[in-house]
Amino acid sequence: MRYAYFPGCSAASTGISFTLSASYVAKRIGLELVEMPDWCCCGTSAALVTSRDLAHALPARSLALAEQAGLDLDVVTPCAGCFSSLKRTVHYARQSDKNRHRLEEIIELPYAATADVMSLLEVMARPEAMEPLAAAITKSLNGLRVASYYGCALVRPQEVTCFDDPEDPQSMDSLMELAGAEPVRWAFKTECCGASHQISEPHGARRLIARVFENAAANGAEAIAVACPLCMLNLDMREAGINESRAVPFDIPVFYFTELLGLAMGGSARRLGIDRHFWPTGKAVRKALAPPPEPSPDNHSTSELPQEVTVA
Amino acid sequence: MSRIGVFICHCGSNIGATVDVPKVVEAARTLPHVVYADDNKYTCSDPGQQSIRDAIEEHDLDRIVIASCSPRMHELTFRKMLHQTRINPYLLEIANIREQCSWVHKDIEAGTAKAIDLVRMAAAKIDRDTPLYTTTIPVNKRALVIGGGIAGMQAALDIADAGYPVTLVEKEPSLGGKMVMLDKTFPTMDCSACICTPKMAEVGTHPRIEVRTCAEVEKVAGYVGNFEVTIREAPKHVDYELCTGCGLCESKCPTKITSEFDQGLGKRKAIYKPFAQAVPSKPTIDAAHCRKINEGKCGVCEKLCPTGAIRFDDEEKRSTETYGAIIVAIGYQLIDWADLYGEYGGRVASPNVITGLQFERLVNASGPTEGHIQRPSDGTEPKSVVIVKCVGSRDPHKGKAYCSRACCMYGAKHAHQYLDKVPDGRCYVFYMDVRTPGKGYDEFYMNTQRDGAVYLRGRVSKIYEQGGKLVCLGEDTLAGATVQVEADLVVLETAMVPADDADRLGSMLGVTRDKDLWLSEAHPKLRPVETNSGGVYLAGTCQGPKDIPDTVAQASAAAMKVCILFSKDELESNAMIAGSDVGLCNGCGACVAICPYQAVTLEEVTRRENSVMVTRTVSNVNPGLCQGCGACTVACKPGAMDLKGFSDEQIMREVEALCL
Amino acid sequence: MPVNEAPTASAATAATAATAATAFEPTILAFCCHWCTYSGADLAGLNRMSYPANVRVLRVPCSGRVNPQFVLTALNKGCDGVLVCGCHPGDCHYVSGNYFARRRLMAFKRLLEFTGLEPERFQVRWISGSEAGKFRDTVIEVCDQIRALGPYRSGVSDDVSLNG
Amino acid sequence: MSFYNLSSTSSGDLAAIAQITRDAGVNLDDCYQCGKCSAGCPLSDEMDLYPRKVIRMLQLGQVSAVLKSRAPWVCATCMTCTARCPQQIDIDSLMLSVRHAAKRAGLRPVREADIFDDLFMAGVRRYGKSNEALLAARFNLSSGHLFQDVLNAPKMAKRGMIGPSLHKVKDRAAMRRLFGRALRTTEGEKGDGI
Repeated sequence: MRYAYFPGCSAASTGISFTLSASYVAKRIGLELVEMPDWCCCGTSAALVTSRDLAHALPARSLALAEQAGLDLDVVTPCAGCFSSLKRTVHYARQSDKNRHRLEEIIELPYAATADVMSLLEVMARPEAMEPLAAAITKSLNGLRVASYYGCALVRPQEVTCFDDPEDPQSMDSLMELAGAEPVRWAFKTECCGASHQISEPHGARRLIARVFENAAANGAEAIAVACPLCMLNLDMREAGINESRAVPFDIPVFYFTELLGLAMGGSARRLGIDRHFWPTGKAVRKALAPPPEPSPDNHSTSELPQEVTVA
Repeated sequence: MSRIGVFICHCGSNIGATVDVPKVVEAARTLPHVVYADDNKYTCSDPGQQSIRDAIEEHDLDRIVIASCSPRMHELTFRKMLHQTRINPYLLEIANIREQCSWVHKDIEAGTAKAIDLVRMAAAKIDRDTPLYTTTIPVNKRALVIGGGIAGMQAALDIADAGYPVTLVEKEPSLGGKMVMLDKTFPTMDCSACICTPKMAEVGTHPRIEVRTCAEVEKVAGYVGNFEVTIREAPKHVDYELCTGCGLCESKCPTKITSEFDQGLGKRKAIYKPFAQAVPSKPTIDAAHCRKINEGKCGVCEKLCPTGAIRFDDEEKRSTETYGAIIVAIGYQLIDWADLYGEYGGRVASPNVITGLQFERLVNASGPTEGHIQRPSDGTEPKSVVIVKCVGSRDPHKGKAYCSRACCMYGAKHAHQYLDKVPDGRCYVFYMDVRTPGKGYDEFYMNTQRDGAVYLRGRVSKIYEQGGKLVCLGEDTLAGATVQVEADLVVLETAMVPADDADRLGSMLGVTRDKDLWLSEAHPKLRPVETNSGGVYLAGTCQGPKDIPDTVAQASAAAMKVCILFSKDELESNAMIAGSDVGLCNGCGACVAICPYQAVTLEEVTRRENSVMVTRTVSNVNPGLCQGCGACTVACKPGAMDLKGFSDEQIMREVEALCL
Repeated sequence: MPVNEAPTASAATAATAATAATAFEPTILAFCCHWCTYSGADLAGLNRMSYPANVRVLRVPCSGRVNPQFVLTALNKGCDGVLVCGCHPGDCHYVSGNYFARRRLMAFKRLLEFTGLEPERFQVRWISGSEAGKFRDTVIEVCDQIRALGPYRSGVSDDVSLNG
Repeated sequence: MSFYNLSSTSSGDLAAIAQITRDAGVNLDDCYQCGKCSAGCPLSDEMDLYPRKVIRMLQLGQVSAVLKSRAPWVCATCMTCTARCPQQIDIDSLMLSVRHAAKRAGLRPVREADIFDDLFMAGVRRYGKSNEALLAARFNLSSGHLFQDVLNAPKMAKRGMIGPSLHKVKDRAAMRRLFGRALRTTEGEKGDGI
């Protein structure tokens, strides 16, 4: 498993814990990530609202530089926003030669659009990664009830992302299950966190975060797992602020899914960057790492109508 | 040497005004083999026809060309006229000098030149015409009806009452179809079972109707009047000759299974009748769940049966019989919404999100809750219900582009029934448009609003469970506001889609399917129950979504068509059909592959060739099935296949005549 | 072009050709299926629509009945253009005849064009029984196209036969 | 309440609408106004025109009201509307095109959103990478929301999330050239698809 790696602008700053935990997990499962040469910002939604050409050109420059350097690998990026921008660019470039030439002209580089783009989540949920993951996971997370939060950019639009169900995706859930956590069935897996509107439009956007916590809490989540630094920042950093106006505060720590995988592999909270979170994680981490066995009561039966057999 | 007569019609001034008819007559007289040409004011009139008959006698004509209006207008008229002469009715060609000449060209010179060309083409073609004869096909006066829902039952009853025997094939263990699952029917609110079960009983006891349940049509061969149909009957594991239907077996069977009839909301046994009034009123064993059959244990039913009717070793039966006509009445199924609508919960949706058909079982007095409306999750009475229309309908993205036609009324009925049973309850109906054309339909809808149902114009975007409630997010586009309803129960009025069997059965019977796999009628306006396959008719929702009154009307119409067919002892076949020249045919089978009617088959013939007896495989055209399209003639490489009345030589002659 | 320059040879030829083209009236053969296009053509008459008299309709039961040989013969023997018209794909009275026609005639058309035939000279169109206007428009359009091309001098060899 | 004299729709209005829909790759006639987009939109509460109504107004030729609308600027491009639209209208793309058209017309109904995105892109143009702390600080200065999130800043610094150094690409001149060329072309001559 060898991929070109697009870290994204937050990798060394707000997304530092993602970087730490992802590299820990990657090393343990033999996932080799080669950082792309002189990559630039993907432009995210800010470029899109400025100009479609710009939104395609920025990722194209990074992808083309990798091609130029002979980095003949598919690209993986941890950030959902970067994934969305890069993937959209590849999709656009592959739609027609006209599109591709247009990009080449703007970035002044040849761009063949040969490499595919994947999110770190998608790569880790592939069978070839699931196998070493299963082998590397030495501790069970003790049935910690984890609500997997995918956000928008990983799953929409499906024609472009080509990844998981846009309403009820499962890949992160299956990783959590592999780590011994209990995936929570909930309804806000792919609802928007508000993205940069938390800065530019804070009044309306805060409600979006509250909705996510509310549904996670209503479904008994003890933790939320995310796969995007911006989702993380919006949920983790702003949970305290949301609670200020609530009679019953939320108490749900937010983790990168790689942090939880790392914990299940025996990584320390410090090494994984969990100590850098805003909302306290102690309770959840303690539950996850408590010595087994402590069978949790199965109060979460599937409601599929059973073909039961009863003996008279 | 043929002796051709040419008759040019003035059609009053219709042709005469822009075509110089005498000049055309002059030109016609110079054509090869034309021994007589004349004009006529109105050729189709009695005197006109008489003058043609006279000319035939007088000039010993053996074939005629009439230059007049379109053959689509009077070809049959003139063929009938030839019936009264010694000329074969197919030795007639019509040059269309009205619709396609005088009416569309203002210039007399150009119009006349064109008329002469058309006459020349017709004369060249008719020189190579041969007499054609229709054959007769015997009609087997037994009808097969596929599907035992209300459409199939109505059609079977009508045909049987007209005096013809009918076999009714139903794949479920009982007749009744979807209608018998319903509680009440709009707009009159008469109990569905009360009007449907008497029909079932009537069908079950009718001396001329043979009912086969747990049965499917496996193979169809033959053609109108003579279909060879193979029917497969799944094993029932109960000998119906001995069974008295006492029900002891069912009451003592220890295995409980989710009931299909109750749409997953109730239970049934492994030996069961789907519902109390089932016809036939005898149980079948569900082999997939029977413990005796699967594990060799139990056998309680066998021990208890007072007549010894249980047969664990029962096997499936096949029989092939001949029918003269087939009515397809296989109905519909509901779209699998859970697979399509993740935003409504999809596969992991709350059990309190149900379909309209499930609601019918909930509200039905003989249903799993004895007619008490209860939430499937906890059995409590819902105080707030949301009804969502157009789930899967009018949704080309996730479902079907079409409107399912019955759901507006169906949804209104559900709202009415809920408010009737739970007077303090609240009911919200999300709709896109309310479509209520039908007698008493709009009045019913307005009354539902007066009952207190709140109609919200908009599609629901998301349904999710939170705090024991189902949160529905929608927009009421009339208020221009997004709305949220916290409901206890959500009823999805899901789209009707064709039955699973529609595609297979359609291709077996040569009935085309539209893009959504509904079976296609022969003409959307004028032949609504016929199909492109002679002798095969459609009844009910297999042709497209419709409600019960329309279904019953269409079933009776289809039955009438069968009765018309059966009123004759023999059918006249099309004379202008394909035929293969055994001497030229190399048996390649290209014609077999291209024929849309399965009219061409390969068979072995033994015949003398160069004074040796040779056995070869050659193609053979069934005159009962061939519709005369001519596709096979073009596919035929050795040039053995030809179409009577439009033969290669005839068309070539026409082409050459034009190019002179 | 400078006014005092004498007309060039090519311009003179073009002028002659233009004169010839206006005088030239093409012969066009239209194979029309009985169920759709032929009734569409009848309807055009019923509505007293007007179109050039150059077209001669040859009625066939179905566009699937049209053998490429017929087209070759027509072009060889002096037609300037051939039109094949049938029901819209999916609407064939004989279920699938027009699909066969489409597949077969499109391949045939490419072959003809490969041999040098102008694409306008052989066209396949779908016209339903209710599309009288479309029939008229098609005839006008095809007629104009072929009139502009000039008479057809048979370039298709008699040896070309798809039927043996 | 509103009054629209539909007869006064100018050909200029229709041309503007045609350009917007062409840029967006949508056909307004597909919309039957079911409102599923608005109902699922997480930010519809903040919009003066719901996504559905944006389409409706464009259907009615009321382009100037649409260009002044906050809706496209409030849109977070989460694409829920597009994913659920029964008619497969790319509403998300339409919102973008309306926003582009408004910007071309010199309108910015939501000042903060415009400032934020412009500052973001200015940073990327200059450094090739986005520096979040710098961006947040500049946003507060430009927008006048001086104290927004300031309490979080020391916490972020403590967690190693923000630092004194800026990260940047090596070839900063190339970035400036890229921006120049990308913004030179108008939306009207874009490539296939979106």
